[in-house]
Amino acid sequence: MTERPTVTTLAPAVSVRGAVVNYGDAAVIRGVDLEVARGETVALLGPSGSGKTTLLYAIAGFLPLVDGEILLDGRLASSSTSSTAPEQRPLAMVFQHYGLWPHLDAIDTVAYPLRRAGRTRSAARAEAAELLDQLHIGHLAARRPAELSGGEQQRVGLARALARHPSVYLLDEPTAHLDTVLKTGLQTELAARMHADGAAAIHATHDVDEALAVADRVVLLRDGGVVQVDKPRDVYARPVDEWAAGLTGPAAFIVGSVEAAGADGADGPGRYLVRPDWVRFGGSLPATVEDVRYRGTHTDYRLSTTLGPLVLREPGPARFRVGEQTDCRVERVWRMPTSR
Amino acid sequence: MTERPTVTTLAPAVSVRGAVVNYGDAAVIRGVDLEVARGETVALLGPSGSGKTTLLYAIAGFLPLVDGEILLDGRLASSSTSSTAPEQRPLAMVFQHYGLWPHLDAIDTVAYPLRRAGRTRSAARAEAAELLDQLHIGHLAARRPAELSGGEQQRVGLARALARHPSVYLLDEPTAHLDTVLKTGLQTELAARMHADGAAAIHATHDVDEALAVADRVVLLRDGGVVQVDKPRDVYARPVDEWAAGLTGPAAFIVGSVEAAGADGADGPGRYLVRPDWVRFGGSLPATVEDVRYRGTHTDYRLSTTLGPLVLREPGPARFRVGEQTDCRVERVWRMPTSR
Amino acid sequence: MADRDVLAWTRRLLPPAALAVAAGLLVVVPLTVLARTALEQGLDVLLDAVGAASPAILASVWTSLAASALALLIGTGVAVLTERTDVPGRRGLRLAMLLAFIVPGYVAAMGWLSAYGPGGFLDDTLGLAAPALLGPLGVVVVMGVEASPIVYLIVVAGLATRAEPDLERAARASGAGPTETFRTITLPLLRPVIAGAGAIAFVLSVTSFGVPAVLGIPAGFSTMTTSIYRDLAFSSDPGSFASGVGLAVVLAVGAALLIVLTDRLMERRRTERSGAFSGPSGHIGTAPRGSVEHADGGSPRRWRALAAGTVAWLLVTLVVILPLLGLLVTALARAPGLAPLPSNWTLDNFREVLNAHTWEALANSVVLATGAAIGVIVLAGLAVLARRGHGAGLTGGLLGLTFALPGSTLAVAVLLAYGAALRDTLAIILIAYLAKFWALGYRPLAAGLDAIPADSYRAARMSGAGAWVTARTITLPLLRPMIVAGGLIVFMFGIHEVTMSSLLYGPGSSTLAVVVLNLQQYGDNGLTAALALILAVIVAVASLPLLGRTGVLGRVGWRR
Amino acid sequence: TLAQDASSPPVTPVDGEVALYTSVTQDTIDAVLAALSDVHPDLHVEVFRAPTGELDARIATEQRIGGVGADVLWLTDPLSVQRYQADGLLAPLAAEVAAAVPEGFRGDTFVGTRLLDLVLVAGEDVSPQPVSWADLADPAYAGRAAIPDPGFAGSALAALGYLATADGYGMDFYQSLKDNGTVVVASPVDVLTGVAEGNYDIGITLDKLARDAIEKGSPIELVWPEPGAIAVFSPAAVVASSDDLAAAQALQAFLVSPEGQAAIASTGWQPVREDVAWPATGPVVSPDWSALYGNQQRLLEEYDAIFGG
Ligand SMILES: Nc1ncnc2c1ncn2[C@@H]1O[C@H](COP(=O)(O)OP(=O)(O)OP(=O)(O)O)[C@@H](O)[C@H]1O
Ligand SMILES: Nc1ncnc2c1ncn2[C@@H]1O[C@H](COP(=O)(O)OP(=O)(O)OP(=O)(O)O)[C@@H](O)[C@H]1O
Ligand SMILES: [Mg+2]
Ligand SMILES: [Mg+2]
Repeated sequence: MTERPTVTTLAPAVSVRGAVVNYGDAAVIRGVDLEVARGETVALLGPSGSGKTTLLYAIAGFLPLVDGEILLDGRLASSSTSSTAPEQRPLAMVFQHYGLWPHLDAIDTVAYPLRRAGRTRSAARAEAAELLDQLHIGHLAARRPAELSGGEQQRVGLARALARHPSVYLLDEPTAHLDTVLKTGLQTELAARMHADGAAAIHATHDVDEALAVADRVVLLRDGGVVQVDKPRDVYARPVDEWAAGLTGPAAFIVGSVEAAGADGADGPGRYLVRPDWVRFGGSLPATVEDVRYRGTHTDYRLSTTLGPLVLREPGPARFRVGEQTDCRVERVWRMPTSR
Repeated sequence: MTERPTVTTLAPAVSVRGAVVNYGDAAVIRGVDLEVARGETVALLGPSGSGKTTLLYAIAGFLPLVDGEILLDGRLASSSTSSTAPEQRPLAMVFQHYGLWPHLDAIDTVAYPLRRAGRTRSAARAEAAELLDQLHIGHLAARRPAELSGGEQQRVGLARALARHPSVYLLDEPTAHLDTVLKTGLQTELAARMHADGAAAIHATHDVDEALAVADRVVLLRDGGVVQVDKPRDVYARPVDEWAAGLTGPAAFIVGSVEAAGADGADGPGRYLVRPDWVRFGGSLPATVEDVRYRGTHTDYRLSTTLGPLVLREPGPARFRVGEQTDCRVERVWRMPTSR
Repeated sequence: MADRDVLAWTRRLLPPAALAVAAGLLVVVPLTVLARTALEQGLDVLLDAVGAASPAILASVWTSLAASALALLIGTGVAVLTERTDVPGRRGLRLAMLLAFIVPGYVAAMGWLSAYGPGGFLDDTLGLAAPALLGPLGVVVVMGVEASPIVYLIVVAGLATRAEPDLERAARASGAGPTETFRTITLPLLRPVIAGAGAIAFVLSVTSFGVPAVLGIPAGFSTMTTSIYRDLAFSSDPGSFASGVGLAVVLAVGAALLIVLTDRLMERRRTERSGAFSGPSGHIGTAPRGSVEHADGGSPRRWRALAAGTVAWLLVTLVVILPLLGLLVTALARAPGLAPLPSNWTLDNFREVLNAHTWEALANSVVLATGAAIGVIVLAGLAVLARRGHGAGLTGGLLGLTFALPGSTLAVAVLLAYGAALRDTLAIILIAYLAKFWALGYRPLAAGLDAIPADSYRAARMSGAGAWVTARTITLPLLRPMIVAGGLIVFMFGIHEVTMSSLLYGPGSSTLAVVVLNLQQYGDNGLTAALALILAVIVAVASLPLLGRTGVLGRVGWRR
Repeated sequence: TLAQDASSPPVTPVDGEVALYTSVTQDTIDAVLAALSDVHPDLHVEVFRAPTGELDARIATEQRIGGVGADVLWLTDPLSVQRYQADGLLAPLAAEVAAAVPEGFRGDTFVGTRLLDLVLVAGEDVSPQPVSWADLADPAYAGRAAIPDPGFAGSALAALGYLATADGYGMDFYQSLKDNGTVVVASPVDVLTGVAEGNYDIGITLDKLARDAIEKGSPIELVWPEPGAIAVFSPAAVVASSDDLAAAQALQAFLVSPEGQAAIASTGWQPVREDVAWPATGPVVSPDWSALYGNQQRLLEEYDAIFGG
């Protein structure tokens, strides 16, 4: 599904090499390598406190590198001794807490980067108005941040970033306060821009579904270090360790040999990951239903089997009750790599 | 799944009757009725700008009612002429933007409500430390908000609310910046409290999955008015109108008679909702795959059929490609009510 | 239960009641008495007096407007340099601003004269003199420089409370350079603070007597204050006292109206912070302060900083250091008119100044200034908190009234109101100080409120804190930089206040400024200069610990 | 014309508490009080010293709140004291006190204690040196003469009072000063400093100031102008409502006693008594103080009309 324009001859939009960032004496980013090609969206997926915001700030030039370097469009932007001013970097950023200016109303906020780019006041405001409309807040153009709801504020912050037409978007949990409809709309708009301008995006999020949905590649961040870089489906299906498996979705582990279960990916004795959608009802494995959780579009069952506890996910409402006996089969497994 | 202690003889924890709240001259909450029983969690689900925060502020006593009244534990708290001071209401609140105090470190922040309740400084700090530990930020106790990541700040805000042991929790998008693991942990903790103290919660969110997962009942809010109040599964499966259907999950609509498809819920000609998990591959309905979106645990297919376009959701990675011909069946439908 | 109710009620009602009582005693009563005195001769006489004084009023207004504009320029400029940039010598700049503060207006004017005046030491040594110093230009410049430290302190505190690094980062990420970010984001956010500082600078200039007396009169340029003095001092007319008072009241009312007007304007333009306090702390858009010069890249930035630093130092040298040097030369000179050569220098002036009298007066001054600083902060805190309710404009206006009264008139008012019981005591001087300086504490505090998002209060209420507990535990701590700035300003004013104490003191309650004044009349500029310098050294030494890397107020801010 | 000889009979010591409101210079007060303790060891004096303007305001205020707190007033010039006299604030002068000083230096309720002599001062190397008041208008000093502001300093008002009515001067003289580019500064101190620093060639200042500066080496000359220095006497008066009239009168009497006068002279001010040692200076002239009182406003207005105050 990735739609990367062929820009391989060009330098990557972003390349981060061995970046180290400290707060005080504590290293918060510890030697991160990251490359983002033009037109590519990379999701930065990590739990709270893993360093997503810090890494984005370093790329934007707000925080100095203690070691390593950051190149933007092939040119050195940050190293441990030099740094290009943030405004001279080809970036736009959506801040986790929006970073809205209390004294400017929505339209002037969005017009701000346009004015800085030399647009006249009226031209800037006209374009800003369009962007606000696109995010369904055109009618709030004259409001200041204190008069807007959380999601409305976030959209103003988004519109401001879109207004800059940069070559790289740094998006720090840009949809945390948006509903599904708005989220989808935004993703579409961003995809269009990547396509049209060859812009790249780094999209920081703690939400697996979002990461898997938006990204061409996913970077897993843990305690300031990169744990895994992969395509969304591989991040989900082929995690490098248990922590990565847990972060990217519900996970059950079985130890031993699962050849007998006849699952795809079984390969001798070892430790196996089983995702809930890899287990189906019906089959030869007797199972007792331990817990049932209805989650709207799907139901999660916790089963106890001879292989160990498993989780099974199925669309639709619950079909079994707690305590019921039934059978299931494991269709697929992933053998966890042994070292790391 | 709801585990409501039997407290039916007691007054509801919260009852909002015909509440109207204005910003300036504009009514933002327009006659909302809402009842929350002790031990119950109600999700306030609405898109950005629908008035969730405003309604919570009114319940907390921060905004005056123009009309209607609010009762807490059966006692009048707000009416258009009187209002109990916020600190005298049996409430705790998690603020959408945390409302942290920049001059207090995490532990003093969480100890604050305990101190106000008369606890000694050391007792308050001991309990606060425990709460921080519980939210995995015990090691950040001495940090001030500016030194914490977004999710860490949100957890401090949460811990402060938990510290108050109120009879009603007002939670304004309390997990917007938390990863799945933390989210689940929090939900467990809150459920335990509801159970132990008979506390109630109003949980504002724009995230359908979260609403369906946490709530005993879901209130759909739109432009400051209540559109539907129902159990999670009914909100999903039996929406009162198209807007509600769209808000609560992916929706496809077919018009006409679907008896022939043999689906549950078919009942003569009309407008029918089809959820993606109500459609399965295999069956008698020929379908062309128009689009495939892999989303980690599941794949969404957009199909074109003789009944109209449908969406099908299935666990696991994609099995079909765009353009492929296949068959499907509609297992269930919901006939949209004609009037409202 | 009933006891607890009573207790709760008392606690809830005590602060507003205290505020009302204080406002009544410090503002309403003295003003009422004054108004009665002013109308002794009837309204016609008063109106005639106002009519006759109108050219002087006009002169006062325009010089004060110009002076406060200058003060805003200097104060804000230096504040930004010392707090938001890496210019070399920031500590020195901070110290210089404090020094400019401690020298009372009339002494400063003297210093300017002996530095730049014809026959000043620059004239003697380099042949440079600025004859325009005598006249409106000099009055404006020296009054402006005099008021700039106050603006400086308030803006520094404003920068500390308004530290929202993400806002400036967002501007940089939108393509604005540091200067443009400052102009479009930082400055507008400080607008309420700057307006508050401007109001103070304006009123100080309007009520300034020393500077126009020393620099205006020789050029035949008189302002409101000097002409009131003329009317009062040399009139055989028994009504002249009343009309002098009347003029002063008119002046005060005018200034207060101006303040209320700006308040109104500001009220509409409130820029309350919304949402979370966002972004990691640290130097905005650049490296955290103290680390390697980073994010703005190597040399251009360094050059810019160097250039800005040079300009700032040049300015400070011109407006602070040279006048102080002028004072030093005056203090050292054996007699006026001698060439500034070591052979003509003596320490006699210093020796004479440091007598037992001075020490006693210094002790009194310190006690009064400390009392005033603490009292004003308490009162200002009360007023600011009450402001969140109703009558915001009223409070600001009322406090503006007593602030804008010339010191001598306010002293007369306090003496009229409380003299029967309290005359000749330190207490009556303290009352006058509180009445006069209340606004000095109130303005910065009120301006600081803007930087606090409403959710901060709401979160406290939701945690079980009542309104006043919220004030104590949340609002006031968040205003800490403003509190320190306000307290410092009041303290400094208390130390060198002249007019009120010279009218109100009695046996054992003379203040340092009274001693200075007593030396000065017919006396000796040398002695005055020596005393002012000693004062400056004391203040400089005492404030050294405040000058660290984090800045005067940085360390009391809530950002680490 | 002086009645007393220098060795007056010893005074009986008086004890009591006296509040003295004064605007004379601090060192003079200090010297007088030191001498007082030799004569009246138990007469305690509490001093409130303030510049003329503030002192006036304080007295006016205290009159409105039930009485002036002072027992004795000792002021710089004999203007406001006449208003207090008119208000009935002051006790009549005791005969022996009145007798101690020459006629021109006292009133019904107040007595002069010292003289501030207004003189001319000129730069050391200014030539020609001036000789009379009229030389202020000499074109030789065009733009280089300085006078103190009569609206600001009491002594300057005295000069105006004298010159405005003296033969051959009058307001026309002030007009000619103006035409000659004469500079008005705030006070005699400023005149002195300005001349010493070479900003002005000549100016009106106080005798004592000039002498002090010359003694310390200032490059100036003191000129005793013709027809004489303009003398301003500093009046002392007893407040009628005093609790301790005897003590108050004792203090007033001491100020004009030989001991008191000697103390005053020791601080450089000319004593009013002619029997107290004082270096031969020159003749003094005085304005008609009682005529001046009541006319100040008009005089200042006329002055302002010329100098545009
Ligand atoms: N100013 C600071 N001083 C010290 N430590 C800090 C500071 N700011 C952040 N940290 C720490 O650095 C780590 C990374 O923070 P960062 O904000 O990058 O996390 P994040 O991945 O964005 O998390 P979240 O999803 O919660 O926003 C956190 O553990 C945080 O506590
Ligand atoms: N101070 C204000 N003045 C005027 N209108 C306001 C003000 N605050 C909020 N509103 C408007 O009221 C409506 C409801 O706002 P509210 O904050 O309750 O929305 P919400 O449901 O919490 O949205 P979100 O999910 O985006 O936080 C919004 O349309 C918002 O623009
Ligand atoms: Mg973050
Ligand atoms: Mg909200």
